[in-house]
Amino acid sequence: MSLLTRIAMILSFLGHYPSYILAYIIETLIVIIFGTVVVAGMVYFFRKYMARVQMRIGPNRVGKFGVLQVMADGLKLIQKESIMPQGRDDLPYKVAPLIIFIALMMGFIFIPYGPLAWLGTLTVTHSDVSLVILFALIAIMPIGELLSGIVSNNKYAVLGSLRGVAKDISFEVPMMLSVLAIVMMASARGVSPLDINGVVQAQNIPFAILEPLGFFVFLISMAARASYSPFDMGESDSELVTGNTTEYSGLRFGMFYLGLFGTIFLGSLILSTLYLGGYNGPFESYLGFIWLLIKTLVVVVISLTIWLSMPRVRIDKFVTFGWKYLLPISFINLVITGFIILGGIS
Amino acid sequence: MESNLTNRYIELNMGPQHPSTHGVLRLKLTLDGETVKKVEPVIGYLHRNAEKICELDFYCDALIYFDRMDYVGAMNMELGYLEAAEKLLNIEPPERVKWIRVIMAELNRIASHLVWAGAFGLDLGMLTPFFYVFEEREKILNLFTEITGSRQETNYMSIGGVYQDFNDKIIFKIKEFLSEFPKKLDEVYNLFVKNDIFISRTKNIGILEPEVALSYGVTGPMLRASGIPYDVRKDEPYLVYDKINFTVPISKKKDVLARFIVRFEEMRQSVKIIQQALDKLPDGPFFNPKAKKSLMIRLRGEGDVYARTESTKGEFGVYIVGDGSVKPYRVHVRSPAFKNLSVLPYLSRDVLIADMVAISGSIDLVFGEVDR
Amino acid sequence: MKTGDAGFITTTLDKAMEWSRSNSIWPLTFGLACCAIEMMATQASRLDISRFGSEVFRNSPRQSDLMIVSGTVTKKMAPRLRRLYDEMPYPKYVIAMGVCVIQGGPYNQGYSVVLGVDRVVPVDVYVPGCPPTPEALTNGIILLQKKIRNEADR
Amino acid sequence: MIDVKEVEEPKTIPIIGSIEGMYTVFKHLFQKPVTVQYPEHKEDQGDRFRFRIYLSTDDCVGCTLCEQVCPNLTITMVSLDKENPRNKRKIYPSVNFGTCTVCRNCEEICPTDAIYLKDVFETARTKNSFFYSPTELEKNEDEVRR
Amino acid sequence: MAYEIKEEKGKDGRKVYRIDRDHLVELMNDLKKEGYDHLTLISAVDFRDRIEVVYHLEKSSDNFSMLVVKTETKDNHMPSVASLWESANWDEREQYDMMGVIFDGHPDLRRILLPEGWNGYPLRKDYDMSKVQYVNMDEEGNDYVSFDPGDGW
Repeated sequence: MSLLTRIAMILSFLGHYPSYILAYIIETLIVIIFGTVVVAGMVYFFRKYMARVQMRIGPNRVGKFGVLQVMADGLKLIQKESIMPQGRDDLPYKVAPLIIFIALMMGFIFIPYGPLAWLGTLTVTHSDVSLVILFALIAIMPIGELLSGIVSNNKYAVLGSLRGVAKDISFEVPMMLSVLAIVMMASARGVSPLDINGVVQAQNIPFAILEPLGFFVFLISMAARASYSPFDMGESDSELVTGNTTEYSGLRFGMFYLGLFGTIFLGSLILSTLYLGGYNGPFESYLGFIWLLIKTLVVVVISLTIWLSMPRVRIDKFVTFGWKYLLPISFINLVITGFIILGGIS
Repeated sequence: MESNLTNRYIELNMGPQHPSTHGVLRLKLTLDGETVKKVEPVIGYLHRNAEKICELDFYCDALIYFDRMDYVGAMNMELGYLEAAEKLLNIEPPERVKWIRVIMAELNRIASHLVWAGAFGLDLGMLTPFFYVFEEREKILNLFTEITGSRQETNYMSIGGVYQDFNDKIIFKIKEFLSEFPKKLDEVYNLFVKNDIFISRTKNIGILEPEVALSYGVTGPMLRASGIPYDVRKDEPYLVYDKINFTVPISKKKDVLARFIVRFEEMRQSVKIIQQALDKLPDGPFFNPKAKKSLMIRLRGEGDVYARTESTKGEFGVYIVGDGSVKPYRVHVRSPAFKNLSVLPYLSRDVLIADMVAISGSIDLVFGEVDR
Repeated sequence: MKTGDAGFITTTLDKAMEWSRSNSIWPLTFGLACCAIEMMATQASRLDISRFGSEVFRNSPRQSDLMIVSGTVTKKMAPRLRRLYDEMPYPKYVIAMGVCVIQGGPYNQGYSVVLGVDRVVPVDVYVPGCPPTPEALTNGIILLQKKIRNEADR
Repeated sequence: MIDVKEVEEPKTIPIIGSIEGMYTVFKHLFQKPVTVQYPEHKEDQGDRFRFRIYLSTDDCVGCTLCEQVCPNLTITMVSLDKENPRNKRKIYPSVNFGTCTVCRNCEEICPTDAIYLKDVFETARTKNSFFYSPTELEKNEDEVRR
Repeated sequence: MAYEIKEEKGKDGRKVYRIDRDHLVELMNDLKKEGYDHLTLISAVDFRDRIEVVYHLEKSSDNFSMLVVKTETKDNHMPSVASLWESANWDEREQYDMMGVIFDGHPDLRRILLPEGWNGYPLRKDYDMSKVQYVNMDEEGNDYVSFDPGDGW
């Protein structure tokens, strides 16, 4: 029994439909709160991890071990004066951070979280096309990034945005092709392939083992989507000040800042769902959510290590890399997947 | 910042506050999309009139302004000034002092190159090596605190000697540091050069032909990375460098990566030099009595002297003119970074912004020295 | 509700705001001269300024709270420094690091150095030393935190 | 002939080298942090570490050598009414810490070791007033602040 | 040779050529051909009645051995050698900025360290240090110099 049904049962005095609608709303809220907490935790985790890897301690003055640091940062950003540049395009300027933030939060809704203890499965939606919606949402996020740079009337921001465009088009296609391979694989196993939940259920062997090339392409694509180093060409701080966010201050900047870490976490969630078997694991009906979190954490640590140890890729090299290597690799992956399905290894 | 985006070329103003300019350099860029068409460096944002103030003070006082020229390699600056001033004032430092100065200068060379490596990593977007190299530098600075009493701008050497002597504890500590340092250095080095992205960012970027380099007056690791083995320590040995056995690293590849590797090799050579100097360190006084205590403000010099030393950036020359009074008549500094910077417009024609950042990072700019 | 209670709530809110401001001071990456290297050393592993929440060195003045004026301010640089200060959003703070910034330092007899950055921008905390050791700068930042919380004693 | 060595470009295997670098970074996670928790713990700076000028007015003979040798007008002599048989002119150095570069020339030149430096570095203030009179130079930093 | 060189030995043991201003470029041309391809430094010294300009040259083929060329000017004009060595470009700009030596034939003789419009040449002995000058910045980011502090201060 899922958490949704449980909530609906508690609310059943309202009647069937109202109770379900209310239950959906409540669980969406829970997921959004979960998302916010996780993103804030992600910021804290990143800082601590970065500090320890660099032989430092990291924030430790605010609260025990500095756990309230993110809260202090957030409160401070709220109080900051919000300077808006002259000559901006007002509406897009204000909407851009919201696009990223809302798309990010909606992305969290479509993840199959798996069951946890007596709560049952935590998944919110049971849409048949949740995979499509999820990737549509992911594709929306760069729009916020691009808008923010173009409308803020700053040359650095414009350059950052242009880089962002070049970066995005060079990895979207390989990413989609590698997802296509997953859909093929899932449909060969007789589950509904466009439903992420189905994809998870199809992974008695994690797809990362069956499709290592696809996993590689997807890992790089997700890193590029989250745009951290080595793929932070849009925001490259040593070249373009802070790229597209140069003119943002206060809370709006905070949204970008959270958006970055949120995207890393969301990307890791998706990666572990699609390739590492999601909530599959021993005692999955009881600990599924925990397995998902552990897998995600591993992916997050890998991502952060990549972030901290790599220099920035030059934009033209990345574009070349995308078209010259990532695209062929994802095609090969597609072909191999086809052979695997034909050979009936699954 | 008004922008007119309908033009084909974008005029972009990098700096004076910009993370990649290592201080207060302003670069006027003309961009075609991402490609840099023209660079015009604008300097002088840290022009602190050091040459003028040197004329207002005694010979021994000018040292503090030299400390603050190349503030990352302050010992080499002091050394450069003293080489000139001691020739002008006819004061010969004792033998022990010469060896001590070699040790200090080489330690500071390591520290300076480390700072450069960290900042260069940040330029390219590498966060972590910065912290590793600064930790090593911190160990050197702790040694300096132990020896001289302050961390960075030490004012340690003085005319005719050094202010504080070495003792056994200090020698032991330096040896201890040297025994651990090469391992750490290799770790950082591998972190950089084994990385594919780092190689792709630096290889065949910013190629500086040797003839051009000579014409622009480029010296130091930049010239050596272009294949010309010019090192003042070998070509015109000062102090006791002729009694020390070391090699001059050069590279024929001429690019940014070559400069990186040459600097790291120089650090290894510096370790060798310090080890030899520690072994050969003679006993004796650490001060020439002619320049001690109240005599230090009564030194008079006449004539003109040009002395060159190998600072961390290249040939550091000091030209002093004395008129027979207790104050220098004219002090002029040949700052290597100033000359090395002048080659930037040549190096960054038709490169991407990202490459230009890598190139300007590879020059090793310290603005206290460029602007003086 | 009595007015006293409302006062209590606003004081608590003020306290919370001060607490958050003082514990999350993001400095601007703004190195001028010698002291900038010591500022970097403060950021590095040995002293680790991030313990006080000042980890995030922002490159854009729009996102930073604190300008550490680290190094000599020349007359050519002063208008630029002023513009950077104007670009920072309120509440903003300035630390004058090193004697060059406080009163001209070793260059105070010269012709091209501003004798004290407080002639250009308002300064909150002065950290003397040439250059101040990382400990001294950290001490200055702690003093700034106290000042934000209205506890500064000097 | 100059002893020249041509440096080699390192040979690396693609991707493996990068992963090695990632491992090097990750390895440091298990190292002890080198951070010194500053306000609680202070690093030992060694015996010679000096930061702030002190003055012993009993020893000062008012010779003005420190004023002369100071490179940047940090030290100025002021008159102070104090019984000191060796200081006939009754002038003592006063220090402006707003310009002091801690070059230690004054300590070096002082014939009676009356002026000396100590390792006090917590001198940050919120006001631009760093002028220390001779009597203040004798006191500790905490006493001056009051 | 069409010109006359006075050869001296400097205090630091270096070979010094002293030449009058009119034949400087000729000498420099010959020296460049002789192999002095590294112009290390151009410095100018103000002796109140005259300004002495000193060139330090190095020969890369001969272990960078050094040669000093000294010349002097009374009316602040000097011929430029920027066409021979690229490094002379910035050096001469610096000496123009600091000492007020005008190098005729220089491609781009502007101030380099101080902002354009600065009054006086600071390293001259008769420079008035008591006269305080301020720099301000207009909207485009260009400097202008004034004697009283403007809005930015």
